[in-house]
Amino acid sequence: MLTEFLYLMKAELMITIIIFILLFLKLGSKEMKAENMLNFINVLLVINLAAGFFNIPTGNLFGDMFRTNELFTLEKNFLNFGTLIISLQSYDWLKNHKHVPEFYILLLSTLLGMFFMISSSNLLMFYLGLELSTIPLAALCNFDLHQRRSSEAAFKMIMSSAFSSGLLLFGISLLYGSTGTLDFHELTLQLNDNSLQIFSLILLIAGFGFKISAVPFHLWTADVYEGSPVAVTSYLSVVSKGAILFVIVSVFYNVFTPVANSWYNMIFLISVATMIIGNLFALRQQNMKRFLAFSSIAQVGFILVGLTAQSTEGSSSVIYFILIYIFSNLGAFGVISVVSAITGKETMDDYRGFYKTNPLLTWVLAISLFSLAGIPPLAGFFGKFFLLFAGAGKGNYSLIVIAALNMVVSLYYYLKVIKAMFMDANENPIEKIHSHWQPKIAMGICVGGILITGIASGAYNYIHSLLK
Amino acid sequence: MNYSSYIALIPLLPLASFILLGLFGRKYLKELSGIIGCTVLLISTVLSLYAAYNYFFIGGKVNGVYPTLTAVKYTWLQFLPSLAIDMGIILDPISVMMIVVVSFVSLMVHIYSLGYMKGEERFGTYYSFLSLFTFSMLGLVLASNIFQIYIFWELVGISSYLLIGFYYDRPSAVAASKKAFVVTRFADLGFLIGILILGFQAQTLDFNTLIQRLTDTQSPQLLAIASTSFLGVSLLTWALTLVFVGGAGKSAMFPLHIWLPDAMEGPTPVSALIHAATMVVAGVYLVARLFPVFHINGASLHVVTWVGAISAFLAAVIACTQTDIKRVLAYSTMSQIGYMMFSLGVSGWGGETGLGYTGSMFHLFTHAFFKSLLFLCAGAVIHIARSNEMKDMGGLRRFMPITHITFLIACLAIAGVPPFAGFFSKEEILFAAWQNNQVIYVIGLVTSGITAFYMFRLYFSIFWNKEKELYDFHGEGTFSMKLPLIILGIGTALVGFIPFSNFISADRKGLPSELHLTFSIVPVTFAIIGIFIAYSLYFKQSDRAQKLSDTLGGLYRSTYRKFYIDEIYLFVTRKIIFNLVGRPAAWIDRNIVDGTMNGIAWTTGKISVLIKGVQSGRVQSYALYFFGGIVVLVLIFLYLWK
Amino acid sequence: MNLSLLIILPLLTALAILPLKASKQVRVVSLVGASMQFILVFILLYFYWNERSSGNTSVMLFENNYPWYAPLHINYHVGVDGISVAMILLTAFVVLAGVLVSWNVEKLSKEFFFLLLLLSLGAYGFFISLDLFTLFFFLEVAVIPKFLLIGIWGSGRKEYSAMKLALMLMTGSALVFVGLLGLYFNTNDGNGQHTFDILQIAQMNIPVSIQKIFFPFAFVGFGIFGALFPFHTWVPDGHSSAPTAASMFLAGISMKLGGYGCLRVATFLMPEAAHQYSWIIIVLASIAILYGAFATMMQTDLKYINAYSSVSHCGFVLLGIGMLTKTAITGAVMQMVSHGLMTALFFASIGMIYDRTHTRQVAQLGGLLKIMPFISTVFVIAGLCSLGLPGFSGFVAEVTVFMGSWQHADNFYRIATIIACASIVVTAVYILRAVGKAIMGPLPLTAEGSPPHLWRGGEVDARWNEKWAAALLIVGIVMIGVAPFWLNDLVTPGTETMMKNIGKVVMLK
Amino acid sequence: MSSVPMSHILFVSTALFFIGMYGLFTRRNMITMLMAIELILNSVNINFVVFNKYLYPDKLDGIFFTIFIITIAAAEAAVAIAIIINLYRSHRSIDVENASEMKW
Repeated sequence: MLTEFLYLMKAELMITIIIFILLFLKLGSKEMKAENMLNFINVLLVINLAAGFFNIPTGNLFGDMFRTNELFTLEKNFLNFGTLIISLQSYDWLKNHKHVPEFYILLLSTLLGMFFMISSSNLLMFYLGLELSTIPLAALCNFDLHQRRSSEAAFKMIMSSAFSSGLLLFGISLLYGSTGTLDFHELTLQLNDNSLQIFSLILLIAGFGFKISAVPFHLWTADVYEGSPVAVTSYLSVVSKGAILFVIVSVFYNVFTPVANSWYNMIFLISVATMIIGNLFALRQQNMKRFLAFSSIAQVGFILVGLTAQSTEGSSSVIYFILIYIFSNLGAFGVISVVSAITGKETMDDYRGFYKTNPLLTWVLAISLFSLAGIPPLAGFFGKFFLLFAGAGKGNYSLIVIAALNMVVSLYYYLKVIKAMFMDANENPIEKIHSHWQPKIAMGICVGGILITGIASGAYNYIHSLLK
Repeated sequence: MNYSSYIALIPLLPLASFILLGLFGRKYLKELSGIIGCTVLLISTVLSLYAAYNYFFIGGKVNGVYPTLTAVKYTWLQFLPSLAIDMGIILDPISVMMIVVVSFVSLMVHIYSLGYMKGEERFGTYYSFLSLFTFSMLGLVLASNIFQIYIFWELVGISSYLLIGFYYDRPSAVAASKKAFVVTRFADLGFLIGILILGFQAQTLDFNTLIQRLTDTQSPQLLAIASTSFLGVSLLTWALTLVFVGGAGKSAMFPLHIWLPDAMEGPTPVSALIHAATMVVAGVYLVARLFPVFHINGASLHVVTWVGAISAFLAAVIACTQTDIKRVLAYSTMSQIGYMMFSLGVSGWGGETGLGYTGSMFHLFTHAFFKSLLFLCAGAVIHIARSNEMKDMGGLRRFMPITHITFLIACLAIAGVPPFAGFFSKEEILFAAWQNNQVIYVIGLVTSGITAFYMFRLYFSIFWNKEKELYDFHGEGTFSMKLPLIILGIGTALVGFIPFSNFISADRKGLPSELHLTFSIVPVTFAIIGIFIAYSLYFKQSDRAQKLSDTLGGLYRSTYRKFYIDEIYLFVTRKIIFNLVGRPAAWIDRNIVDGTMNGIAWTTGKISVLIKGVQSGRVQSYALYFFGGIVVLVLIFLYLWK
Repeated sequence: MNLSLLIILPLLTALAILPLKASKQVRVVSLVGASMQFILVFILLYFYWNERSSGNTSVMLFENNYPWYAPLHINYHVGVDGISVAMILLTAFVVLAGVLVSWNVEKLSKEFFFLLLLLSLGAYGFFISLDLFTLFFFLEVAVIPKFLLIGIWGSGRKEYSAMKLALMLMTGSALVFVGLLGLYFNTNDGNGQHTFDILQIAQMNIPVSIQKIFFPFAFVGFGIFGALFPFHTWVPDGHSSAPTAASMFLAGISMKLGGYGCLRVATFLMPEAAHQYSWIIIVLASIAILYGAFATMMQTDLKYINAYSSVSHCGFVLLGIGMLTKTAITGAVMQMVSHGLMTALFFASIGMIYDRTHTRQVAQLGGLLKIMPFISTVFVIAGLCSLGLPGFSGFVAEVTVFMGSWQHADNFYRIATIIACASIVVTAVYILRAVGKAIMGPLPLTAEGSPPHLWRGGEVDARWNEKWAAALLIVGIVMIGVAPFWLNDLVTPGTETMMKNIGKVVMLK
Repeated sequence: MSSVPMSHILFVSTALFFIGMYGLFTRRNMITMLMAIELILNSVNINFVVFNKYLYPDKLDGIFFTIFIITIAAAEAAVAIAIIINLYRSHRSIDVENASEMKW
């Protein structure tokens, strides 16, 4: 029993252990230098990531409340990877910060919550994971303790998330009322598309939609992204969103199958709204973080198109896209985070003439943005192609047309950034940035990932084989 | 007789010269280019003459007719199994006659230019263009395929363009070259469509097959094309008329003639070659080439007749009032080509009725001599007088005797005074008209008189009239300029005695050559009257001419302004095409089509601004929208959907 | 002959210039790379002819087919037929000329050549693709480099134009994308599997109702690339703002991606729908031809003149495709090649003129023949080719389209053909206006009596690189113009394959 | 106790839910908003307990869920109040209207 427990919960235990190590470090009397601390933590995260690729467990625990398999492990690896990259990228920011261990403790707690959420097979377990992944995040948003905007962001985050989890819980309670079970397997058997269940499904979707910032549950996103420290913003937009999308895929595809028709229509509407609204808002943005917030909302719209496919291609395209999204978005956030940490500049106007002073960083940002826009040969192209491809498999081409046209709109604002960096003149450009090797490596990995993941078909084929 | 060994060299040699001079003429072969050009053309001319000798005398008639030989032929571009552009060389009486004319006149002009163009900065380029033109013109007359003729048709057009615009820094030359090309291009549009109709109806583009299929009354192609009609006119008429439009454009027939007078902006030898002797008769040649088909379609032949007659008369009238000597010659060219055209129009098929065809070709042949001679003389005159205007000339006979004599010969020829070349050909034409259509005959007759008048007006104004002194006179010209005048002068005097109708006739059988002396009395009288009037008005300096023009008043003015045809064209192009088509098109494109595209972008941006209030920054309203979203979903899925 | 070399070579060249520092090295390496492409393409042509003359009649030659995304039946499938070879040939010419013309780009030269090479990669890839996914992939590869090329190195309203071009082309590819997906999900290889393989789809009978839905997407999508009226408005702005080489690429190659796509994807794979919609295509193409020509007439900027004339000329491509006869389609392909070469030459000469005079306004120019005879001659030759003078490629292509169009006996088609024919007159007008004002006429003199604008002192006429570039393109133009039969022979087997699909519909009728 | 019908209790819980929501939408004090959210959570708690008790008395899922919700709500409140305190430091106010700097 114990060995099984240790084996199956390997990923979660690794995180827990790191959290504890950090707690002890914090409690230990000797103050470590921030640089050393960061390097140490990063090594731990690398080990954590590497461990995920060996001895992949399959099985379940706690009377089916927790289950794991190759796919879930892969998803957790993605999240581990994203966390590692963010950690590397925020090196410049954190090395001057007083509360490094706390940052990681909170961060890893949320990661732990996500892992549980992914592995959950029960609404209670799911709820616990969800809250564990949300509440520390709100605290993280406030991590620039003396910034007005940071507090405001944190406040908006906690209020909105509390509200949304209230609604989600209300939905779960109704679902419980109508089916009498919290277990996913039994739930599937009990669902029968009656009005109460549809109502609770709507509430559930709203709860999920809040976390992935789908329209109209997205309004917190931009403000929180803008106010939070860049590291947290990128974590929010990539890891946290990715985790919940993983959950959505497994829950919607495996549990809500009896009400597939209903959720298809809902997701359809939400997807259209999300793409359009996300794009329209992104058009006007000046702050890079806020801009990426809206762009990520639009991206979610595209992901939801893939979700509507209700086929193996659909789920694999969503998971595959998240991998690419991690690369692309973190590439972009990497640059923004470095620039913001060193110069404090965050608006698009500051980025004018960026290419003159920082050609390499510009290319990293450009490649990431092109990938987000879905330009070949970058990975984003493949990601988006497969999402819409899967969506088209369902046969509803109106959605595909809307999505394809939205891709054009999204291209406009990505190109606006490109234009600012490459073409516009600026009398007071961002000076030459000398960042540490850690962020550089992180960005290198992202760019490498963007360049390779699409051309080499291995990743997608692997994911597809897992889902079959 | 095997021609293929050398016949292709006739056009290809000038081509080679064009390429050589075009690539290296500007820098490396500057002085040599004239020699190269002349040499090459000399070979071509000799070959042409040899070919003509071979064709008419060695090969001769086969079964009583001159045969149509295809000396060279290879497929250039295959469209459909039955439709292909072939590059070939066709030999029949008219093409053989034409290569002789073209290469001979071209040789003369080449030689003349050695002196005339000496010292030009772009001497090499000039010769390369001349070679290009000669190549194209030879290609045109030898074409065995209707599309091939179109190809060379365009090529002569462009050579003409390049040569008219040779003095490219003169805006007037640039404008004239553009006008020439565009007007003929417009006509070529008709030609092209005509070709499309003919080619597809006959299921071939090859001249031989085409003519055969469209003249054989049993052939299904002819039945189809004659029975199909569009806007009440049979397709055959459409096709032939359109082809004729192409010919009319090149040959400066009314109303497409406006480019020809302006084309005189080019160097004078060029005018002699292109705009008098060779290119402008391409239209006549084209109609003659398709004459068997025209012959069976009376309607289109009527068009040819009337356009020719009107052009002949109109141009002659205008020529009387022009003061620029080259323009006078240009209008006279137009008038003479009008002769050739209506002569074809009134022609029948065989025997006496087919005299029009023979006459037309004969006139083409003689016209080439006397008109190029006139132009070359005019060139010499302009060289001396440094002006194109008659009023700057007078009494030049003392300074340039050779020019004077040759010019006189040419004037007599064009006026139709026996025994010069023009008399014979004109006589045949008028006789044909008399036989076929008396109205045309009268027009021709009057025109002939007017022709004599204005030519002698020109002659007297240049060489007699007032006695001008020339201060910086350096002699009449180089030998290279005089030689062509002499040769052409002799030619003009003698070529009329060639028994032309033996060789060239519509039915290819040949006609006995005979003079209708009694018939000739009337035309010759008209010519002499014309000459006499000119003599009385212009031989001595006087104000009689001025008085006469004052008396005529408005008639004179409108004639002087060429009946305002240029102005009408200008109005149509500038005002209507530019302002009513071009400008609106550009405007629509910028503002409506592009405006729509920009409008979409603008609207998107505007919407984006309009809805920004949703993101109010207040967390409570966020929650409200959140809740609102749920309400909407509930409404849709629990009430509307079910 | 491994076709992938065509992709690998530009890629390697592009990668090779990345570590270089001096712009001179960058140029030399790019030139070497482009020349190698050029040679490679001729080797391809040689092998192609060899195969064909040795009796290999398979539809595509040198096929390579590797699974790429196996679960989705996406393959990396390449192969060429005559049409592709012709387009590849065009690309090689334009790329080499483009590199030569850009010899003096000093600003960010590394990036410039990198993007140029990337563009050529996209074009090659597109033309050899036999899998719709690969095709689409390469189609989009070629979009963003254009944006950057125009936006960074361009002139005038460059950002606006670059953005407009990128967005409109992306809209095009978005529509194409929908069309491709629709096609894919309605294929059936007999085992219930879908496929992106062009050759396989061509063998299937896609239901007509499906074709009718997705043909417009594919055709209009590619049509935007190919300047289909009324989606052509990116052309004038994009071309006129682009730097010389980019204009050459844009008009010479990119617009051909559209035409090729319309042909290879839309028409070939959905023949029934093509027949249904052909009248719309013809109407739009006729409008584009004549209206483009008239709009050109009113332009005053040399680049705008050529850009609008491209709209008009590309109308012939679409007209040929819309006519759906073998000859017309052959003509369309020829027109693509011809227009590619000709317009590249045109832009090259305009670029050279602009380099020296710093103006493209026709009214400010004049008498250039006197001071830069070579460049002026090039300009005139390009112009003459544009107005369809025999001896140059434009004539051959246009005439082939006319012949193919006239094949339809119906009055509707005939009128469309006549409208198209009429454009040759208008073309002559605007070309000769430009030539007459800019090249001929007197040299506009400044108050001091010296020719204005010139900054290069003694060295006014073309330099060696420009001469080579121009000569290269002129050779291409003349090769087609004087001896079109080789191109015809090259293209015809390809069009015959197309006609097998397109023609069968006629038989059903 | 068991004589109270389920619908009555559900009515109470629903009312509580909407009262909470109303409070959240209208109160300007951040702490009050937090309390409103607690109301929502409590309504959910009631739901769970009632469903468990009335419909599925042989299981304990609902009850357990309630316990967890109570615990988490406490944690949430703690974090929220911490954030509000921090916000007060910089804004000198806990009026929600003042925390709307970032918008559009």
